[in-house]
Amino acid sequence: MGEEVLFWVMSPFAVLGALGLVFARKAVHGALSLAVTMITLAVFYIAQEAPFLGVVQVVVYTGAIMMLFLFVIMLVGVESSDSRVETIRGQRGSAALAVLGVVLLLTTVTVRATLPDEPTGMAQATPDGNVAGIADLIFGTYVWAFEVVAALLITAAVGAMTLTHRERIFHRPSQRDQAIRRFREGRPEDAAGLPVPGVYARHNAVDTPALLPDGTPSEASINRVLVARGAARSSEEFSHRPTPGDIEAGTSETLSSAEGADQPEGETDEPAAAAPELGGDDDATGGERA
Amino acid sequence: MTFPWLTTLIALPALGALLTALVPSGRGTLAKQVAIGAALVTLVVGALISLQYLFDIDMGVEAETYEWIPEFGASWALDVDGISLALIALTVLATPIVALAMWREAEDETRDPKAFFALLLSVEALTLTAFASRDLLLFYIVFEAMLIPLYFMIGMYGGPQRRYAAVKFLLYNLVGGLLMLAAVIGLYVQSVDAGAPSFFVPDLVALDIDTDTQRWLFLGFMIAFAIKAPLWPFHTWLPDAAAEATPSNAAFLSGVVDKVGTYGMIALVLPLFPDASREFAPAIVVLAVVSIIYGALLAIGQTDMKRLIGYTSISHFGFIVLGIFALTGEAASGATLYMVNHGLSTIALFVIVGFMIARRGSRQVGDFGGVQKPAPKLAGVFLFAGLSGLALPPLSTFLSEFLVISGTFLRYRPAAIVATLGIVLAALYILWLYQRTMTGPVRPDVEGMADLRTREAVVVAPLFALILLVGFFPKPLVDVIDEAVEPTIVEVDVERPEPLAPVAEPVEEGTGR
Amino acid sequence: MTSTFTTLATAVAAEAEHGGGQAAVEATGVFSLTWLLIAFPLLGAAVLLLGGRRTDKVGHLIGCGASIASFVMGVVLFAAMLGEGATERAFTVQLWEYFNAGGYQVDVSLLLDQLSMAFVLLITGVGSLIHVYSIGYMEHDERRRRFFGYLNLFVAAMLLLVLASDYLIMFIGWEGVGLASYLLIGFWQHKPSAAVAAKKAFVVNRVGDMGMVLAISSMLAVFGSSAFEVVFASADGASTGWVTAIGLFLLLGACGKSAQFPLQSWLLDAMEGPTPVSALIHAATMVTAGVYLIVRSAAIYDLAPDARTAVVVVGAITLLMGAIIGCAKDDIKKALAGSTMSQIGYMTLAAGLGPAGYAFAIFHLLTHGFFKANLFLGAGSVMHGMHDEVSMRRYGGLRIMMPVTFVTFAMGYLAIIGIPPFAGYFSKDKIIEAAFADNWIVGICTLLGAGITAFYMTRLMLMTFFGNRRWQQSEPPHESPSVMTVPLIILAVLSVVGGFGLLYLGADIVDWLAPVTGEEHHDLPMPLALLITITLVTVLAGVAVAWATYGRRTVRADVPAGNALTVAARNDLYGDAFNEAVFMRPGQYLTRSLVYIENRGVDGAVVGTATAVGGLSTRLRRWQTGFVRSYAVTMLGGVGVVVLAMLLVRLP
Amino acid sequence: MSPTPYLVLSVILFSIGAAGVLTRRNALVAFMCVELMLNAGNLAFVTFARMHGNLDGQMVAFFVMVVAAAEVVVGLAIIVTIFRTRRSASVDDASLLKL
Repeated sequence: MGEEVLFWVMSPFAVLGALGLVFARKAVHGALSLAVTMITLAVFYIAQEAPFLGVVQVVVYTGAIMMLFLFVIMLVGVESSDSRVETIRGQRGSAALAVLGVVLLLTTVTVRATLPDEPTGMAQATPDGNVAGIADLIFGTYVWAFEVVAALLITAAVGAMTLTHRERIFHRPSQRDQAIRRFREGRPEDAAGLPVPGVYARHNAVDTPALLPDGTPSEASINRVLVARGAARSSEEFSHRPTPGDIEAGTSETLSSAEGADQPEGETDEPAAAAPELGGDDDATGGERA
Repeated sequence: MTFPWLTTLIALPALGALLTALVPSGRGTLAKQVAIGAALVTLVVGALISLQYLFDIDMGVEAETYEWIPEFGASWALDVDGISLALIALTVLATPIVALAMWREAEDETRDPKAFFALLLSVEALTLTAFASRDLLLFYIVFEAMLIPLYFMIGMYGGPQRRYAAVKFLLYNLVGGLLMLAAVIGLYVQSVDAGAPSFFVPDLVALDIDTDTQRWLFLGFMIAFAIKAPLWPFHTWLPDAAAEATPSNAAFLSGVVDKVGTYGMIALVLPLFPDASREFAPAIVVLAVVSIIYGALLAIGQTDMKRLIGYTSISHFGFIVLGIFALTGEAASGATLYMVNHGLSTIALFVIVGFMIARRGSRQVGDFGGVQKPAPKLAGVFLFAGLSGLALPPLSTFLSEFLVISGTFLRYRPAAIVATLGIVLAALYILWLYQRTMTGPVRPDVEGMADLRTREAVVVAPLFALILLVGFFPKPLVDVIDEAVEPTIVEVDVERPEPLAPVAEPVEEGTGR
Repeated sequence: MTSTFTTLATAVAAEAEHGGGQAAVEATGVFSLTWLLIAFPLLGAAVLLLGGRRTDKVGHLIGCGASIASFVMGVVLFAAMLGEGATERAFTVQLWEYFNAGGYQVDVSLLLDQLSMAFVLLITGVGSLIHVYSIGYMEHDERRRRFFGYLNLFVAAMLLLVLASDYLIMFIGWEGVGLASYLLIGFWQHKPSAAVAAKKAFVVNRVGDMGMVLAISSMLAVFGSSAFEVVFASADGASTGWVTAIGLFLLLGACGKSAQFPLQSWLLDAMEGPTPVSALIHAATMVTAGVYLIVRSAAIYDLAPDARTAVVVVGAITLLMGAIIGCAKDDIKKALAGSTMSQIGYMTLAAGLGPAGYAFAIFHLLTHGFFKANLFLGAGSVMHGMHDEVSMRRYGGLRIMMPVTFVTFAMGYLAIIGIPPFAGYFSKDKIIEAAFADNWIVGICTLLGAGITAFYMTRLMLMTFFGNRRWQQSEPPHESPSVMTVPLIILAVLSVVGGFGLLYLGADIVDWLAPVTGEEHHDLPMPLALLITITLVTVLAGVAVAWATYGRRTVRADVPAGNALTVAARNDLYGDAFNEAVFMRPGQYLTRSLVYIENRGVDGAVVGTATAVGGLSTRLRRWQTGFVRSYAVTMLGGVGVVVLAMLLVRLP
Repeated sequence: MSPTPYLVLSVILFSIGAAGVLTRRNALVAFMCVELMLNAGNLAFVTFARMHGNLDGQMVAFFVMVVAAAEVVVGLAIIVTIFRTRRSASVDDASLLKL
């Protein structure tokens, strides 16, 4: 009796998790909702007398594979949010058709199939426990499959390695080379190297932009992932605000050169307004494309 | 173990092809000499073999069967009877002649001529195997393998549209080949059902297959052979191939290689499927007559010389098929003799036209005119070849054409009457061609045309000698053919229509039937 | 006086003896050398044609030598044959077995009997004379050696034709003669008109040969063999339908070769060839092959009455057509060709009359051979004198310039129109008699023909040798050299003596041929003397009319516009136009449309399927978008279909 | 309890996964939907294992998980390489593999 209750309680979570995966705008939210579904499934495994699988589901599947997913999402597609607009003509229609067809088909099959009300249960099949039973099978009848799968995993690992390994086909510029290049080719103003995040006077946090000699915050000093994620602190609060002393000095200056005054003034305000809006610049992944 | 005559006959050209291919690419003339040497040696062996059959001198030539694929019952079975001997003799003779005629042609090609000669010898080896093979699987394999070297010969050397012609030739014949493959397998299945699975033709002939499967197998074989020996609806590849290939290649193609199709009809289709052949005979006779008239009429309408001769061979093949499916003794032996004669006269015609084209540089009939003045010997030779083409009596082609018509007359009278129209059309297209190119006022650009060179005379002389010889003394050849054709016709057990008038006893009526 | 002769002939006639009665016996002694007759000219031809430049100088002598040798051999055989009994003069010479295919066996063997002996003498005799003549005629032609080669080839083929003892071997000679006539008509190949005429002659002959091939095939179907003795022996066994069919096929062959009614268009164009050719081939020998064929197949025609009537009808029509055309032609050779056509019409008509007419047909054939060759050679020497001027409108008054030619020509002229002492009278008169004996209408036709012949021959004589001189070229015409006039004289003598010589002196032609062709006499509807006078009156009337129109009035140099009949006659009674309209144009149209159908239809179908497959594949290609997700949809659809299929199979 | 609800749930999850693969353009999301479909499959296997009282169902589920792991490893490696070369992980960008 408890099992039905458990099922009817947990199954909505699974379905919602699945829907969340499909309809989440950002990949990270999708991944998390998938994790929810997987955990509910783990619970169902355990409810269905497959405790070993439930644990493996949680440990291996959700724990390892989903985390790998999250890792790659972080690495690659954190800011790629899909737009709702469908680019391939007739894709949505045919997709709906196909999915509906399959769903109807499978549900009619399962509904019409005459299944026993009470499952025979695993007691008889696993005299000395689920894990021992599975171990007998794996290392008994299915040992050959087990070996092959082992080989498969190894090849997969080696495969992933070779795929992502990038052969340095060009000489990796050492720091000395970069310095030389910066002076020879780079702009004079950043010849001294890019500013490091943080304003030492008061902040050395990684999400605070460094100030250039002329007081403007430097974009290049913040990790673009933080910018993408919107965690970077806006820069105007650090831009050089005229202290009272400056104001007097400033006003005395304005008296002397009317037009010159607003120049520095404008200059200090203007960068603040131009602080980079959130959203990718050169590395926007998956920005919506018309 | 007596000397394996037939296998050596086949091995020689194959070896020749290999040797020619191995000659270092710079040495064109050496390659040609090796090729022609190999062809001549094959000719000698072929002549020795035919001695045994034509003049009954025992050279120890007999059937050879070696195990090949025991599970299938397929064996390397070679044997020679009247029909295949005639065609082997034709092939063995034609190759050196064509090779010699090709001497000049391969010259002006940018490519190395040795490939062309090697391919020619390989085609000869395959054709000889086809004619001598007594095993259906071997026949089929060789039947298909022949297409590849021919495809390259047409595709690599020849006129501007040679690739189109080569592809068309290949596809056409491959389709036929596949149908035939189905039929070969069907036949094999029949032999498996009957207990002893085998591809040996005599065993397959012994099977009695019920009529409607016979019908399907007959169709499978017949369509493939109808494409190979161009019969009316399946003929469109020949004019293109003949027009685009180099003249000697076209000569070899239509003179010798296409005979495998008609050989297949008479040596395989008739004995293997007697009932179906009897049933389909009227339909095929109609097709044959159509292709006689159709080929002749189109030949009259052509402006390109080689294409014209291509159509004439379609008309001649129509006669051959008519002879085979008239199912009478005279017609069948006439058809077989026709294969040999047509081979000789078409090769002569193509080769001579090749000389003319080489001299003038154009294939159009309009570009010639009055060649008779600057090159009288060339005109005389062209006239002789043309006359053998239109089957003038003292020449050999007449006898075979007459036998076909009189044999067909015994059974299908209207078909024979319409076929006789063919001899008038033949006169038209040959003489009109002769008149437009040779007679009349000499065109300025034909003025300096060189007369027949000695090499060219050497190429043409044996052909003419044979045409005259078979024309005047056909007896040995006809006896050999007749003796081989009789059992096939009896096999189809169609009784020969008796003469309608009781013959008065003064002359005992020929060999009793 | 003449009537007594004819009555004597009829009296001695045996009762209607069936033709072919005499059995051919294996040749022994000199007869076994009959094949030499053919061998000499064949060898001559081979030497001349293959000889090349070296034999140029002596070419014509070899040619004449071969022909004369063959003639001498013929005379020797003739003398030997005279020695034999009247009914044992048929000898067969077995050379070699040609072939034996499926029960149809043919031997290359020769049959020498009275009929073929007559022909051999005619061919070799007249042939040799023409060879000698053409030495002079072709003197300035640089391809003379080749000309003599072709002439020898012709004589060899013609001899094979008349000596063969099997229809198939005869057919070989038949086509050989066709080839020789093609080569000789088109001898001056640089003239396009000669080449066209040669091709036309060969093709029309080929149409006739179609008839021959079908005839031999039906003999094979009916008798199982095409040898003379088998066919003649078992002829009465076959159904009349078959025998008539064979007769008609043979008639078609004869018409092709002898330029009879349906296939006569080529003879007038054949005049393009050199004159000796016209004389030998298109007057004396080849064109008579058709008559020989009908006479030789007497056994068949005797059993096929309606085939015989067809022969008579064809003969009559050609007779009249030839005569009418002869009247309107201004070209001397074409006029003579028209007369040849009509004379052969006479012979065919006679042959069609059955046993009664066979002998007279051959008799007329022989005499015609003499005087027509004489006329043609005469015309040749006139043209030679007039520097190859052909139209009679340019002649006139040549009798003074060319006396010998004039005299010999006059002999031929008198012979052809049938003036009593000359050859033509006896042979043509006998045919008119036989015709009247057969039925009225045919008689009238022959009579009319004789009249018209007299008219056009007189017209020809007057325009050429008498009347005002209409020469155009500068120096006056000169008499031909002796090498040309000597044969003329011999032929003139023959055309004078030939008539009564063959009929009465020595071996009477009718008795000579009786064992081969049999003999039959019907009674004449009117007394013989009356008939002879009527014919003479019509002939003289014809001469008078011609004299009135051409003798008295001066002949105009330009071509006068004639009435409808003359215009029709000028273009051969629209024979050519008919062939053009019925065969040539539709033929060309059919060929062009077939070429179109071939390129579009049959070829189109094949290439069409190829392009169709190409089109299909481009459409399919668009279906492959490259997007992973559209492939995913297809996969899911596929899964659905597979599950559905498994369900349908499994669902109870 | 009767296995039907479990199977229906498995079908629903499978179809949602399929819908996700077909509609979402982001390679990673599509990939995760595939994982979802695999899990739906596993659920069905486990349900049937229990219904038949035989461990083989679970064995298959187990092997599915292992293979899924291998597949994820290679899949993600591919996505990373594509991203590195093309700077975009959208599935529709890599559409050159067509005739």
